[in-house]
Amino acid sequence: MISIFSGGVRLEQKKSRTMKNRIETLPAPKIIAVPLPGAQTSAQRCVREGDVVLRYSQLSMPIRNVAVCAPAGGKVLGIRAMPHPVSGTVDCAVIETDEAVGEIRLESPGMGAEPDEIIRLSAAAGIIDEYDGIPLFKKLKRFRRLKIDWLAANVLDDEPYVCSGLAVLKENRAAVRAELELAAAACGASERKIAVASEMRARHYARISGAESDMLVSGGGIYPAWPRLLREQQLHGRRPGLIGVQALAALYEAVEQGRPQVSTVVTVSGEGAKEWKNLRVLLGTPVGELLAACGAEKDAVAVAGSPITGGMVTDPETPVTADTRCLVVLPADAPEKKVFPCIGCGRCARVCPMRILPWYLQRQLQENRYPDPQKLYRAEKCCRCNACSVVCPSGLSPAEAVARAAEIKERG
Amino acid sequence: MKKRNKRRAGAPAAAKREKSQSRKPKALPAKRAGRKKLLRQAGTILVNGVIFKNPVVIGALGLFPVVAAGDCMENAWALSLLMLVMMTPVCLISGWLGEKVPVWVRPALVLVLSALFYLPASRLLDVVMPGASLGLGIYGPLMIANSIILSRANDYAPNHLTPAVLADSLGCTAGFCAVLLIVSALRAGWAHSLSRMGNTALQNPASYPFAGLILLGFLSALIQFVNHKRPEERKATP
Amino acid sequence: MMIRTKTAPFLRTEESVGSMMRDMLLALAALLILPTVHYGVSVLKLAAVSVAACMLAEIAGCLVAKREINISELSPMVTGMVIAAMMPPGAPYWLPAAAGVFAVLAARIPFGSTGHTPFNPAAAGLAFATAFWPGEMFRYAQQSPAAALKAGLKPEAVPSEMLWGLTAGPVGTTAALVIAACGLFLFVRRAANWQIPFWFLVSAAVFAALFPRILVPPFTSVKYEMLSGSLLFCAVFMMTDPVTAPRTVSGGALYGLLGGIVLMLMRRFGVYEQSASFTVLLMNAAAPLIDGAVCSLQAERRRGREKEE
Amino acid sequence: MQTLAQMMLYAVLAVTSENLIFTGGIGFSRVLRAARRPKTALAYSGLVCAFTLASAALGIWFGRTAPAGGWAAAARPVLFACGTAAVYLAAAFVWRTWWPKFYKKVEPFLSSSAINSVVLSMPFLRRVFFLGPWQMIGYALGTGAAFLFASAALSQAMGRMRNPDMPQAFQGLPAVFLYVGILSLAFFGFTGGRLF
Repeated sequence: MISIFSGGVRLEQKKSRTMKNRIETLPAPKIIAVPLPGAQTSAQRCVREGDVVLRYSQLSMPIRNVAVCAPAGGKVLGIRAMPHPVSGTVDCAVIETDEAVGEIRLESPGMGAEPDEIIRLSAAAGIIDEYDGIPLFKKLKRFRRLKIDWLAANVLDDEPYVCSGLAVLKENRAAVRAELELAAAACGASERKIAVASEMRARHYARISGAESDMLVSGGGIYPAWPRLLREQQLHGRRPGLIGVQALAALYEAVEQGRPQVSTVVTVSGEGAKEWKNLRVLLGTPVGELLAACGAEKDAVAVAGSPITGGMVTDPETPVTADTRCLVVLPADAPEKKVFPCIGCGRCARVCPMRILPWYLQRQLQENRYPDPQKLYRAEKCCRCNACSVVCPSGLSPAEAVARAAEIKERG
Repeated sequence: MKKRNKRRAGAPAAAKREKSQSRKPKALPAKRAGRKKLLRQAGTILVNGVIFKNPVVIGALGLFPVVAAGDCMENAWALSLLMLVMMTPVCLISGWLGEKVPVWVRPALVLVLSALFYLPASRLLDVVMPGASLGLGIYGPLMIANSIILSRANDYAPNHLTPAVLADSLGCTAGFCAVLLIVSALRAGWAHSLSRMGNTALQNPASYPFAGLILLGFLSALIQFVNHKRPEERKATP
Repeated sequence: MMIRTKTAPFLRTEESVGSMMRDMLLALAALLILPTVHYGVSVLKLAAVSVAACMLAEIAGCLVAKREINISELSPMVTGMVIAAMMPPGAPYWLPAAAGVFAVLAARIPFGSTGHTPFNPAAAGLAFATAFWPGEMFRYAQQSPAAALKAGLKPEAVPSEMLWGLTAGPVGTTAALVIAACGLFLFVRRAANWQIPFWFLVSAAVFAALFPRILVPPFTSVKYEMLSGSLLFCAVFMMTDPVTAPRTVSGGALYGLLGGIVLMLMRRFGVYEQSASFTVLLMNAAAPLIDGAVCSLQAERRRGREKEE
Repeated sequence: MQTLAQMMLYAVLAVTSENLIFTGGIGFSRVLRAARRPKTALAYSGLVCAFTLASAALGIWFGRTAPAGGWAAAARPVLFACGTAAVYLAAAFVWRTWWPKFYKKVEPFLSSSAINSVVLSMPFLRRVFFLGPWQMIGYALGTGAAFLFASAALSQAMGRMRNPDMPQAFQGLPAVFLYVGILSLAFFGFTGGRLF
């Protein structure tokens, strides 16, 4: 049964200002802190303090995560734990860049469309899906296991301000299409699409026409777009999967030129920044460099990942990671949160894509110290899209209540 | 003045002891206690019944006479009389008989007792205040099922010593009557001022049950407010 | 709108409780324009007294309860305006004041103010005033259509006159077209939910067509019932109060349907010519029951479906 | 058809326009008790219904056999109460002896539901003594339904009567008093000032 109320919220997009310009490449900064995901022990790292590394040389080689290559040549100053822009901390190789240090010559691996080969390559090239921070090779493996038959490039960018995916699609259309074929071959999907939040928006911003425009699938122009998109496909009896567009573009470079993923596209926008740009930056570039490039004030506060689900970046030294996607700079006069008690408007339930009743869960938690897990209906289905908190007119955070309820339910 | 002093003295010990008294049967420890202590305890129980654990505004028992019938002073006096005559004997007899019958028979026993005592009580009412029972209408016979009498006689009396039962029933009676009289007086005054304004309602609006309930709500809030304040007082005068 | 917080989301929609209340106030103020033209400035004075009484009672209540006094919170003003709109044009000034004070001190503050009131405070205040001073509440220059219908007579006014508020009745509730326009404004601004008034009016109309109170064809009966009394006003401004209405969508529909039936029953069997405030109170009491039933029913159904899968 | 209409009329009479629990304030204290355990409310009101039926039947039988006259009329409520007590004893005895499992379930509210039926039928006593069998069933069902509605409404309200935003003095019972006060005000749209 398809519900009339599909959930989701329509938000003002604020992308056109950023999308007017092409992607700008930021020169390598003096010092970069390259995140080495999954490489906690020195055995998994290939460099030590004081080493001089060439560009594209290996920095880490963990077993369960992607290998990371140096985005720029230079001297390794040390391995330090740095704050991750979205959440937690990450071990980083701090490198003092030096243009004089050369680079490793790259060669195209010259490969066919063998699934295992593609997966191995995406692991070696250090490609990470920018939407969820999961390494591409893991994702492809999982898709193959789940027998995904409908694969789409994730160009949703359904949050306001964020448009790095659209920009990448706009400038690498052929590459994305080609790599979608490869990825589809890797996980055995027969249908290939390009998933966007709204078809009209994608045509307008990314100037899509011709063969690509037939591939577009729209999520209805709402935030969050993916639950509705995937549910529609499931209703048609398909098993859908999404892969980030930047990951696909990186895969293209790896296949064609043998270049590992050393850079990512980040949208810098928000009322606190003077210029709104899409910047291509090396992984590990300090966030402060990006903010300075866009004319943000010195002590400006930025939100990384997504203005709705992301985290606040307070330290300008924080490195850019593959899943940073955006830096939204808060204006200095951004109002504080004004909180009222819940007035029961039911908006949270209307926008919830998973059809949870956040107000109900919140009341259950408020009224009972030990709520009955049986009564916390559907709390475990939460997709953490935060849409309920976005629309709450009382300024509450029902999403937190849902998360707490899910935790209680899990504990039983 | 003397009464107030007594209340002050009883109050601090009250809250603590009251808990153990109303929850657990206190027959054994009380028997060992001296007579003086017993008396003081009885005083405490009495004061609790009147104010701090008032059966009507804190215990939510016996609301209907207050809410529905307590709209003028005459009704209030008549109901108080009925209560006075019925409550104590029913509780005493139930305290004496209750121990001898199984628990499940008690409610029926109490109901029959209260019905039986209603007969002389209503006779007495007719003698003392002729015409009052007419004004009470159905609320007179409803005193048979007054939940103060039934619950105190059923739950409290059989497990406690006779002096405690006596003090409790007297306290409850006094508390009930006090609330009834206060609410009735307020409503009578309200009705009087309304009729001065020129009453256009179908009948005296202050006699509507909702007026009684709302007054009761504010009265109960007042007592709860005092109850919240009490522990602080105790801290001030150790 | 970006906001400054510690945790996500940093972006929120512009709508807030304050903006919803502002829209409500705007719509209520628009209702008073036509009556001011008809009856003069006394209407505005009435509204001012009512709002002032509510605000003063709120401030006094907050002082006694030692709560922070929050003037920016507009809901006591909304209560005052609703009360003012339900007063007859020539009402003595103490009448809205009494209703307002009762609304705030007995139905709002004791339950914990905004977001916790189990009953719509304005409805409680109006019901209080109706119970105590029905003569003053229903004193009009000529017989109102609602009173005529109550007496089993055909109202003198034709329905087209009733659209523009030319008939006797509470000040803010006679101009059906203005109310409809205000309702539309509120629904577009999403300050009020459209489902509840819609189902409310549908069920009231069906009831009016099936059981006309006077001997007229069903459609005429529907027209009279819809336009007389405070039915429309109640549908748009009182039934939609989010705090007291059910929060689920299907619960809201059920609430509206039942409300329409209860209102028509009350018009027929009740004592007063205007019974909207009583209906609202009754439905408010039923709202949490409806919500609870809807929630557990949905959960039951989903569990059943999941088991099937 | 006639009997059905009569039953409906009685049920509606008991639930709405002469809803004792709200407009009369009677039986309210026990509703409060029941409201604290929402799940038992249904069984509770079913028992109220059954007890009302049984004691009404007994009352009618008494009314027919006992001599008519001034004294007997005054003693009618007493007789009715005693009759209910007898019904309660009989029911409790039967269930205790033969269906102990069932008895365990209903035990907490068995006695109070019996007492409740007395409270609820007292105002109608004069009428109860002259009811036909069908009317009696309708009357009992109406009483049960009224009781159920009242306790359901209250059990929902009780949960909301304790929130931190309330003034401390009003938390709990005082707020419930106000709640029921306003609710009984709502019933005035039907009854006006009329009581019984």
